[in-house]
Amino acid sequence: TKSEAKFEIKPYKLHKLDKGPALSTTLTSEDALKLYEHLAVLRRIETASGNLYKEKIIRGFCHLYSGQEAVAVGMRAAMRDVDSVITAYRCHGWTHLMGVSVLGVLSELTGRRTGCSRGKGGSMHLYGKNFYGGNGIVGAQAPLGAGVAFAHKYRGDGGVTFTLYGDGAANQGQLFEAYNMAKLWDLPCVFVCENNGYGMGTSVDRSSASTDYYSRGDYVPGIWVDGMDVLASREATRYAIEYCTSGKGPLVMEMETYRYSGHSMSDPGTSYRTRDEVQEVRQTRDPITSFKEKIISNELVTPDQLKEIDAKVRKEVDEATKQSKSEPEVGIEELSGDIYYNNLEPYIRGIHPNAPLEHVNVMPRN
Amino acid sequence: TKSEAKFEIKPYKLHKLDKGPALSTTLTSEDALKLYEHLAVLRRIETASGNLYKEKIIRGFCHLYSGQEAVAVGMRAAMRDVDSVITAYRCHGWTHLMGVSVLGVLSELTGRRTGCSRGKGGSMHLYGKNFYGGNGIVGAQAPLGAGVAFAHKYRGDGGVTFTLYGDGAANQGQLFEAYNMAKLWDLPCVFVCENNGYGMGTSVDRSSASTDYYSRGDYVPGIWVDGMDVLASREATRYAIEYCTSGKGPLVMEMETYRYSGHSMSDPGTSYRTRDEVQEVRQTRDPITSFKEKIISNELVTPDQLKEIDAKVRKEVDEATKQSKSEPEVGIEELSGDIYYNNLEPYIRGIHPNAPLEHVNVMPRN
Amino acid sequence: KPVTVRDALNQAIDEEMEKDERVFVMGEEVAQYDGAYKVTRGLWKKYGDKRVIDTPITEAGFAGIAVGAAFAGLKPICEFMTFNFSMQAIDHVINSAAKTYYMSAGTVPVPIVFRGPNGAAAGVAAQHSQCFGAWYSHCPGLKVLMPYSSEDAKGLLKAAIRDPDPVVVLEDEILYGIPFPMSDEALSSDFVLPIGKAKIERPGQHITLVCAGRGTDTALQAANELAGQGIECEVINLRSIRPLDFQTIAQSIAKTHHLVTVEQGWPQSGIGAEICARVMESPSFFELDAPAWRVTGADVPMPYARALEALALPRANDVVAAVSAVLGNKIDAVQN
Amino acid sequence: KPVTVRDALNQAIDEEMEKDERVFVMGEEVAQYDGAYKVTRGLWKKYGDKRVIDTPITEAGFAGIAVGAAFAGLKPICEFMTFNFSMQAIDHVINSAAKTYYMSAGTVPVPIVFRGPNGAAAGVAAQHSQCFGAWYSHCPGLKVLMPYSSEDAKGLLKAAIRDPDPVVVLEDEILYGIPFPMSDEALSSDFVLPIGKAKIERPGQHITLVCAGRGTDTALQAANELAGQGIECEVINLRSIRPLDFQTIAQSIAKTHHLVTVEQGWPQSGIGAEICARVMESPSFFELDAPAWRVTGADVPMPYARALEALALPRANDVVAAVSAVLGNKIDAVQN
Ligand SMILES: Cc1ncc(C[n+]2csc(CCOP(=O)(O)OP(=O)(O)O)c2C)c(N)n1
Ligand SMILES: Cc1ncc(C[n+]2csc(CCOP(=O)(O)OP(=O)(O)O)c2C)c(N)n1
Ligand SMILES: [Mg+2]
Ligand SMILES: [Mg+2]
Repeated sequence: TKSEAKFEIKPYKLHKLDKGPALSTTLTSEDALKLYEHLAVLRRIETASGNLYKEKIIRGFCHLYSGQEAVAVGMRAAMRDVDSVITAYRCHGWTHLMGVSVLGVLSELTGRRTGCSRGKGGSMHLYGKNFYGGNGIVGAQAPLGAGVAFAHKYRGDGGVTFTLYGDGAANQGQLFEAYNMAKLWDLPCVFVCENNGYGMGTSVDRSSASTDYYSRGDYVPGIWVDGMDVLASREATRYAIEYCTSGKGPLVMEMETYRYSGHSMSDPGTSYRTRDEVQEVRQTRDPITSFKEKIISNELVTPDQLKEIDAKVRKEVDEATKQSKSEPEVGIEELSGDIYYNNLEPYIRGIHPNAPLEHVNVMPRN
Repeated sequence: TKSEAKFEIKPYKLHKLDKGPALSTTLTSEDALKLYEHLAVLRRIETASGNLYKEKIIRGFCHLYSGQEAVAVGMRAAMRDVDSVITAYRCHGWTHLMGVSVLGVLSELTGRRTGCSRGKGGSMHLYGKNFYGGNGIVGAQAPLGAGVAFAHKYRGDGGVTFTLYGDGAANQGQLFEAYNMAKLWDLPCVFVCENNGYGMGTSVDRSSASTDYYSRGDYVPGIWVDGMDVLASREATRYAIEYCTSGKGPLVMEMETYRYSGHSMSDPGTSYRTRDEVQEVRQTRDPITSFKEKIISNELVTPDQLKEIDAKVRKEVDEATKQSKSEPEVGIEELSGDIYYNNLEPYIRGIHPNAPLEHVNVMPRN
Repeated sequence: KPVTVRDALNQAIDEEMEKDERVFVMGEEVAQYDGAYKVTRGLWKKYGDKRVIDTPITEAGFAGIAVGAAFAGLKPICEFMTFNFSMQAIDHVINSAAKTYYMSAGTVPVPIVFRGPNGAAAGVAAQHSQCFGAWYSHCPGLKVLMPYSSEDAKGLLKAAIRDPDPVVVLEDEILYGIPFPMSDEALSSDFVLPIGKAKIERPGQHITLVCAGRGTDTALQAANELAGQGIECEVINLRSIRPLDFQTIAQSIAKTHHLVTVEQGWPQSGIGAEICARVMESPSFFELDAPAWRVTGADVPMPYARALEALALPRANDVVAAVSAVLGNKIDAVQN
Repeated sequence: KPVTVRDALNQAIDEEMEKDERVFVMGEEVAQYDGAYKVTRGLWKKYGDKRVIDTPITEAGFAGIAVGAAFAGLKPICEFMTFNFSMQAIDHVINSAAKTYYMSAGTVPVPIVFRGPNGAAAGVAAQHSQCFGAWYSHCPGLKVLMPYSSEDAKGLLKAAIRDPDPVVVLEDEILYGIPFPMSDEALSSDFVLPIGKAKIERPGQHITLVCAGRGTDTALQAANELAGQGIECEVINLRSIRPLDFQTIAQSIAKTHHLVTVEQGWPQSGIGAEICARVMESPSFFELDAPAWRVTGADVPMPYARALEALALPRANDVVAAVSAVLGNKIDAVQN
């Protein structure tokens, strides 16, 4: 195999920018393997999640990221340790990419003590280092992310925040409020719109008077990126980091992508779009298959190497899945655990006056 | 005097529109007198309000419209009976233009029974036929106005709604949410941004990453209008009505204007702008003086005619002012009056258990 | 004939839309998707784009639009996919809808219904499990309903739609799928329930349980259990939180001399707190043979994990425990 | 030395900004305009654009930004020009600030202060007069303070800024201009008050008045008046609504055997309701010689007209009337 190869990227569309990200990128075989592994593990986590949901071990909501992996994996590959991320409820993949083990993710979904939120948050409320969720309220993460970017600037640590939101969320007023302040104050914030074509059962053209999400920041410059191409995502993110760290303020990045599953597990995802549409994307634009083909045909990797990764990933996720089912939940004393960092309530009121709960500090305080 | 004359209008700026409003307009002497009278009465109402506030007869907030009269008067002149209006707290002038007597306005400000809200609403909460307030919450009127427009469309009555908001309000997220739905559903709604340069003590460039308010609807076409010229305002409004009634959906109209007084009576209005700036506008762009000069020099009216109007307006407002001070407040039983159209509470709870209030229906029910 | 709460709500909307051209439904996924929880199933097909309207995910915006339409004389039914999301629009519910009739001295009525599932569902964690009963009923100008059964659901929602004032209807996702028997009368399109009247779900002489919505289910289960021990509970389903039918509560207390309230929401300044305070302030106080107790949700954000979640919400045995404590807590016993 | 509440708040912010580089102030008109109500006067001049930040009029946005900054370890003081406008941002106060520490099992602390004037000012009508004490204190995860005097204001705000959890500080515009004596200790930059502890403003043996914020003023006036009639009220200024210092209330009831609560907000599920319910549920119930009463704002949106407005809020004579009624309402008297 070759040690590196050069790839063309589908042209970006630019809004209020003279120059966009590079139109080609060099990929080393090492990075190719890494990217492939990340893509594969994210997909596999979602397959496992879907199964756990069907087994009724995951409860409530469960929003799968399958089809959108190239967005997160490409972005993460360009990010530095100092950068931070916030996204919505479709957050399993990001949580893992930001450093939480597969078990940490899956056990949270199953509500067990090894979950990254000790089972208290569930599938929408995962957190990690420099990763601020996981948010169940559509649009809320937009100003929150701008606030994390504010903190980067305040501290002068050079970090950039990536704030991800969907095409449905893209109409939320608070996003426009965040754009405005981010621009006024030159916050190092990249607003990343993951346009997967639908917000629940509503297609973009029914929710959005303009579906050019990359231009909806108006005075905030924007780029449209092929979000099914992990290299495009990586390259655009490199550009965005460069842009934001040079003090130019925020940027909007629209990532065109697709979700294979229904909105959440209760949605078959077939009433508002055809099976053919989903099939067509799977066959022609799947972020994993297309990347695989690319790196094999360019001789960066061998099929065997990828098979090895597939096997490794399967094993890792299968084991984590198993463990996520057998782990116990946290003790019932944690019902009233970590409500406050510094609890001052004499006791936490329970269901009736005779059932007071004691506040317990589980997470170590500094 | 002549029976009519033609006037040039300062060029509009257009956003996503091929053709704007007419660049000249014909004014009859009759209309000139009418417009002048409206301008004069609005100015006089505010002078009276300012004095009543200084006499401590008006309480709480009191936001004067002086300097901005051409916006409302010009718009009203183009509006039809079927059209409707909603604005923010700077609403005294609009209320009068929509049919409430000067006494109805001033007595509301003094909190007396002849007030159009019987003294219960106060200066920010005036209403009239097809006039939905008066709103104390910055930005709230934007979707409310879109909702009134929705009702016009739903009923198919051909009406258009004008939703006015300030440059400060122009950043409110709910405005962008309203833009989006108005455009998606082609609502006959004109979003009118009265850009008077400041939101309280914050100048437009400190509050708004783009101060081109006429273009901030993105996919909603927009026009910039000289809001100090009552004829520009009238002409642009004619155009807007034509645009909206032809089913093209919403429009944004930025009216550049100026407020002479402080934000409200407690703000001297001098810390964030210079006295010179205010003087300069008064001398060069005052909507009344400039219109007066125009119509006199074009021989549409005589100075004597205007003096007559001035005298009449003064008398009307002075008398209303006097009466607004001598009228009583409504009876104390109205504390619990008209909370509900159809009250079902057995009694309205008062300050303590022994002081129940009876709900009274004051406004006739149909 | 058993009808689910979901179908009862659907009927209510359908019948009122049929009856009054001004009624329309607006919200996320209410039309083509048939409603996130299928309450509006079939209505878009029947009434079309004009009267069943899918909105973008912009609660402040569409709630404001709905209120504006009500200002102008229409009768919107504004669905929040869940009431948790009504927080993004709460300024319009309170400042635009609840207060305008009063501020305008009765010149601008606001005949709007805000409805959707409220409180905890299963496994949806802290941001999706809040009960808004106490918040909304705190505010004059609103009427606040909380149906339990299918009859409640249909009769109260129809009353809400016909009502000329802003009404908040707090439904429950878990109840949507539960079938309840419905009388022929209730199935008719003339059926409405009066707003502000509670229903005695079960008569009893030993203790009064006051509840609403899903709390009614818990209370009834507990009453069943207690009946086995010879304790007969009078279960009062409030139906309406504002106005609150205190008269029915007082009459019951006059009979049972004991009171426990049951609700799913948080305790502090909750619905039960109001009832306790009204008892204090009324002759009912002197009817009590023991102090009243509240059974509420635990004072914690809702956890996701199954076992913790179960402990965060009142169950029948919690009510049984509270009833036993209250009945054993006689005033005389302690005072002597 | 008399210091106004406004200056005390200003001192609190100034001292904490001096002490901790992570503390900053964000809100509308807080910087160049010196604050709409001048609470932040001089701070922009002293600390500059980086730490005293004027925002656009976009509450959802800037409150969200402030919470995000707190997620990332800064200590924002987020000013709402009045708490009425916090409704536009309430989803961030509740869903983003109050619940995140719990949802994240303690991995994401949210050390933020939301502050500003709350409740009724003078002549500002229905949309600008709401009290949010009951709403915010309903929610676990928040701490909710309501200062009365200048010492309260300084000590509580400083405690709030230092606190690692989200704290809502409900101030009062009418009190801003009132001077209160401040001890030397309170003037020092080390002065903080404990969160969750009430203060006995005036000891007395005949009846307990529980109040907070401006309600304290009303209660103290009433106590003065009643003292002339030989009735000594114990006035308890709660200072903190969540946690609520019920112990201090209980001790007082054990002494006075009578209770009246005083608040400015609406009655239904208000702060007084919670206190009544806790009394019911605790041994304090058996200490009462008469049922407790609530003195509250009237159950109406706030009217503008002067005379109506005056009747919508509790005054000293309302408290006097309630106290007289409660004292005349002996349990024995009625029971016999
Ligand atoms: C404020 C709010 N409104 C509604 C919802 C319910 N909801 C959850 S996800 C969703 C669709 C969001 O679509 P999009 O932003 O495109 O993200 P995607 O699911 O496609 O990733 C809706 C309506 C919510 N969680 N929060
Ligand atoms: C949601 C909300 N936030 C803050 C305020 C306080 N406030 C009232 S008017 C105003 C300034 C508005 O400026 P602009 O929109 O330019 O209107 P103008 O006063 O210039 O007419 C502010 C901050 C409010 N009333 N509502
Ligand atoms: Mg989407
Ligand atoms: Mg302005």
